[in-house]
Amino acid sequence: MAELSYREAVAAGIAQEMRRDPDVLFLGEDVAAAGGVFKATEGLLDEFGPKRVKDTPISEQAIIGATMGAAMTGLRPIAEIMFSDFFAVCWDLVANQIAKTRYMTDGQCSFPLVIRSANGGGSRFGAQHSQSIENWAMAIPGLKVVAPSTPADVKGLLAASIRDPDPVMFFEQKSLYSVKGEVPDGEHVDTLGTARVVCTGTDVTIAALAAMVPRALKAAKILKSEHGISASVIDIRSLVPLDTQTLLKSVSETGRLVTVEENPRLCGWGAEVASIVAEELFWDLDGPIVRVTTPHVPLPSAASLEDEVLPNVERIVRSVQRLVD
Amino acid sequence: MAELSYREAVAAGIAQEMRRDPDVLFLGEDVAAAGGVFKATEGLLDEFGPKRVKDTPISEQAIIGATMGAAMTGLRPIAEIMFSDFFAVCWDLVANQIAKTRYMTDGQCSFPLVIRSANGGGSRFGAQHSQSIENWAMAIPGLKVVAPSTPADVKGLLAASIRDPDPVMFFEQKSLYSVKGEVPDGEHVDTLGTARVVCTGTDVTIAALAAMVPRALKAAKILKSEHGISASVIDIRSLVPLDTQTLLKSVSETGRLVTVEENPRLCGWGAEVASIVAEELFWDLDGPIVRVTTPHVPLPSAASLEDEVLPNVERIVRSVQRLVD
Amino acid sequence: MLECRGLEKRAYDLFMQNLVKGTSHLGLGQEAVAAGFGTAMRPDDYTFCTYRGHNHTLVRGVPMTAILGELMGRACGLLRGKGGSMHLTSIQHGVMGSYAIVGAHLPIAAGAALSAQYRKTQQVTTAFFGDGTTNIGAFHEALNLAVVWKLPVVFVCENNLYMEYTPIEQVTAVKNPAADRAAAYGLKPILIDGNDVDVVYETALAAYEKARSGDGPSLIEAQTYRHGGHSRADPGKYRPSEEVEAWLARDPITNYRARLEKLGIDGETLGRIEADVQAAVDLATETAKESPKPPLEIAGIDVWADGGAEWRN
Amino acid sequence: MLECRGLEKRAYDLFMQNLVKGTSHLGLGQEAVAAGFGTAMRPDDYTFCTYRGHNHTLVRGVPMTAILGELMGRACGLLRGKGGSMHLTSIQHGVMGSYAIVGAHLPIAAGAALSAQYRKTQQVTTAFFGDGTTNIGAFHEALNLAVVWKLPVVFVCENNLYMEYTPIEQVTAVKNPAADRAAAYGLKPILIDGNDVDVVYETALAAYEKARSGDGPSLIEAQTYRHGGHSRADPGKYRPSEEVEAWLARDPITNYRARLEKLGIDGETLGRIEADVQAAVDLATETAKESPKPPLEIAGIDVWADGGAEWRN
Ligand SMILES: Cc1ncc(C[n+]2csc(CCOP(=O)(O)OP(=O)(O)O)c2C)c(N)n1
Ligand SMILES: Cc1ncc(C[n+]2csc(CCOP(=O)(O)OP(=O)(O)O)c2C)c(N)n1
Ligand SMILES: [Mg+2]
Ligand SMILES: [Mg+2]
Repeated sequence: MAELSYREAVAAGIAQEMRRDPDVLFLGEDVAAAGGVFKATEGLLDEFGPKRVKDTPISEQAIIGATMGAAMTGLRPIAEIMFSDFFAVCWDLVANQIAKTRYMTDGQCSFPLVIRSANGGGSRFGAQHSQSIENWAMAIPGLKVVAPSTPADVKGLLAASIRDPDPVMFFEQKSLYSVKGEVPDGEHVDTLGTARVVCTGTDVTIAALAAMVPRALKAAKILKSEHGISASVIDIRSLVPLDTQTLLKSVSETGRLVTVEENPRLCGWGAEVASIVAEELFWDLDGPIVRVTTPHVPLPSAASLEDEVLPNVERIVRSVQRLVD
Repeated sequence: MAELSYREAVAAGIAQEMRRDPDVLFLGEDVAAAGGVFKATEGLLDEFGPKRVKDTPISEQAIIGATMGAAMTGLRPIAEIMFSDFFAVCWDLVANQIAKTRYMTDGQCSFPLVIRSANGGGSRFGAQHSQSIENWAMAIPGLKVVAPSTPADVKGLLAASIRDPDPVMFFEQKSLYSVKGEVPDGEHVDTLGTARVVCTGTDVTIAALAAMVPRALKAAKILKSEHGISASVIDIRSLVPLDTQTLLKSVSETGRLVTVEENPRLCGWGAEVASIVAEELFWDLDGPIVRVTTPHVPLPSAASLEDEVLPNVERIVRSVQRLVD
Repeated sequence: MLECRGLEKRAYDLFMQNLVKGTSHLGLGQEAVAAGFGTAMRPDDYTFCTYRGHNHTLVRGVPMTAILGELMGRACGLLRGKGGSMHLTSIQHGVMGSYAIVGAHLPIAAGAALSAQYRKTQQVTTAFFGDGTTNIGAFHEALNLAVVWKLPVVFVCENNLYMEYTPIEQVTAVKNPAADRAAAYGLKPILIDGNDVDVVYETALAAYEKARSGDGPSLIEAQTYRHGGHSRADPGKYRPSEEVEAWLARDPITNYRARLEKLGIDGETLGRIEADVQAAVDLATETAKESPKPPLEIAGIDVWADGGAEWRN
Repeated sequence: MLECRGLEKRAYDLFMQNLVKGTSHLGLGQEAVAAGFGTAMRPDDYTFCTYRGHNHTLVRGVPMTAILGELMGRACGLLRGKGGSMHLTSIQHGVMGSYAIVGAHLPIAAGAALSAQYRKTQQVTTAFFGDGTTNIGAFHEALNLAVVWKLPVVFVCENNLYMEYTPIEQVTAVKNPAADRAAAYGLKPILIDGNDVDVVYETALAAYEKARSGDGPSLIEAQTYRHGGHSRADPGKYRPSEEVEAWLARDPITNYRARLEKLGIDGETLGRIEADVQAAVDLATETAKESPKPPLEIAGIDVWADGGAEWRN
């Protein structure tokens, strides 16, 4: 096991797959010569050259369109959208074209492509560079949606995404880029559509994603040590496909569910999960389903204000406590 | 009371407000000389002239950008996006700019504007001209979201939207354009953020939106007459602001909730509503919360296939029956 | 061209008989563009077209029955009814799709060209679109990218003078919406008579030659006219009748027939060809009409490459 | 210009002291563009700028304290910390916002111009943007619309040779990304030395005159260079040192000072001005530093015009 940062795991995952498969290309703004504005793709140009690692103009529609066209003609492209907020300028290509074309053509073509993007808040970048938009993607049939919380998951799930025959939206939480963690040596390929039980408890299930996972875990520790509440924490990892079995199993054991979402409240993945549990496990529940989210506001820029609205450990603890007590 | 079609109510609502307020402009593709591709804006050019009713190029970003710029400098523009699917080509202007700028500027400016669009399926237009995307808008803090089901609501809520000081996304269900209904004579202005109880029952609450409202109502009648089940039907009308009080009151009386959504399953407004009820009315519920939605697939074009996936009366009846029995 | 004309006239009739639902956009009058380019293509070249793409699909060899069947939502349809008139696609014929969002296919076509360039296959990609499409952002981004990467792609603007109902000159900053913008991408302006199939064919050959020899993209503006309205719902009343008549006189098919006669092809031969085409259209119509509706299960599959549509376990 | 320079150098220092978090994009070296246009504007004209907009904001008269305070996330900040460095806005000064999504503000600026045209106020709108921005779709749509409607708007491209780290020539189909595209919108190409504040000022006056007399928009490409990196995280190492040196020699401020001296303004007067500016920057810095953090409640308000953020009853 080597220790890699979340950032390094990105390049490691891409490099692993580019070595293996000459059909894998990578394109985006400032990704090649500069190694990406988050330095997450350093070294790729040197190793694979400018035919496979390409700097593009500031033309997100062209980037995603080119990715789609390449994927439907035999390649396995990876695109970067620098900040996930910028999906708004190319959403048609993602949501109307890539996601729907296989279905519309009665399965005549597939889209083995990955779009990576720096997602989420905590970096004081303000409302247009900090959004958690994984739910935009989740709402569109035809997109797979992945959001890892650890360096090992970055590498393993990115490799799995690149090998997957369907379009995968791969959300990297930008405040995690410098976090380090053990990553298995050698080829590492994980499985899409699998959640991970991070810790097991008996009183409540806390489901979280990406940057909210470490916060949920910390909350679970405090709940245990200070309040005697025993929580399971589940890292969702993949919103589509969604590992409902792992979730339902855990909630059926604990009888309570709290979701922790970084996104603004309305129509987040937690709502979807809550609706599944409220339908399928209703009779097993011992109490209301609670969602901890960013309130339904844009993200402010100043550190003190941003910290005020993003779900934090204290708010998770308080919500769980109120539910269980 | 005059009988108007849903289509005629659009022009009537816009005309009423343009007569009243010279700051109201209207712009979009083929909306002026041609009266709109759905003929919903016929007569406006004749009455108000080309300075106030403007045909644009096929440039959705420019249309919405211009609308925003006009709104922040003293006008009250109305824009048309011909099919709501096309929001994907101008989503940045909607979701990142219009929705966030008031907040980001510490309230320095407001955006009194309306964007109308033909939304939803049932017209055999295929996957790129039939989506129900009201949830895309609901997920973005800073947008109000309205989706009327009757001609009277079209006129009254459109007028209210135009007068509202905030950006309103106004979704017209295109399969309803030819439906007729009574519309109050004279000036008619409704209130945003209010749901309507369409009929009152005791066993279950059915919450529906736009084209799903008449289907829910029909289902309620069948449930009553054929199965002895008494259902309340609530027309949500406005997703943001959401009239949770009307909803919660009804569910607390019936003890059961079924939502009927035209959108594909994941992260629809029904999930949000379910999560609210599962948290706030958990102890009053007599059974699981059930969502009836289009399955999580794009919409097919052929009539037989489209009818297969959109929620229909029979499916609503069956879902309610299974829940209540 | 004749086949295009015959097929689309039939599509119009079927629409009037309410056998085609939803919408459909005919290219009646614009056949020379599709025919000229289609003839100049190699079998493995790629075509990207719009909702007005029946002709462009047919010229690649896609059977009429599959096209009419798709319009009618039948099991024999090219997409078994899942796509409809606006989304005709036949990967095996190089028809990489018909796109219903204005401009979306232009960057996708650039991507197919990138792929051909990377795989060194000598395939050329052609993207067809209308005059109105030149005003949307995706046009600009696709053109710039294609030139920067010298991609083997040919962008063909069919200028039929109107977007839907609005005259293009009313909403465009330049007179020739594509040709007058070529220089903005370092390309030379190419403006041709899109109703003269010989001119179109020669222009296509030159552009394909350029693309195949690694000299990058071309942008071609072909001037043409649609005989009918924008879509089935539109009688096209907003167009001055002198304009319509002038363009009807420039019908690509009538004029080409006259040219062939002048070249000595006798009327009988031409008549035979016309009769054959008509018979083919009739046969396709009957076959498609007899085809059953598609199985309902297909509405719920093929979201994913494994053939399924599951979003959960 | 001096104030811009002083303010942004200070912003840089504060960043290095970790008093400014997040990111910030400086216009060091590009001051002449903001100063030239700002001076030519009338007080009620509209400015739309980018994340690299400190200079364009300052030249409209926005106090330094409010700008530095915003960068530091203080209560005295222009937006009380809700927007940050990338979103400086002061409606009362005609600064209609700084936009952080490349190109987004161009159509919005067209809308402000439409509004001025409709209200017949003679206000002109100026939109500043970079070379890289010319490759995004919104640029194309905004330019076309502005010309079609003859809007009183001036589009100013500050070509500083780079998008973030990538040289603009590597990703652009033409040499001068804005000027070489003017013809695509029926506009005449205007390419100027963006480091010569007098040239900028004269160009601005002419464009404003044109706009105010109803002759529509202009597109101006001002060639310039940023002395530092793209943003705080970037040391700008990808640029050849000869290039950097050549442009440092073209520093708009040094050169303008030399010109003033040649015109007979004595060094003492200039020195006094410089000292005054420095003192103003110092004072603003101290004031901003002393300002408290904003009240936490403001994070949850002002989504709606009623000051609230409620999405339910
Ligand atoms: C992004 C987008 N905006 C608007 C439309 C609606 N629409 C469909 S076809 C069309 C006109 C297109 O005009 P043109 O490009 O000239 O092609 P033509 O139909 O004349 O062949 C419009 C506005 C659309 N499909 N997509
Ligand atoms: C749509 C979009 N794509 C990418 C970015 C990331 N980005 C921010 S600034 C920038 C470079 C812009 O270059 P240019 O227009 O030349 O302006 P400059 O920064 O040089 O002033 C990029 C790519 C963005 N903010 N928005
Ligand atoms: Mg046209
Ligand atoms: Mg630049």
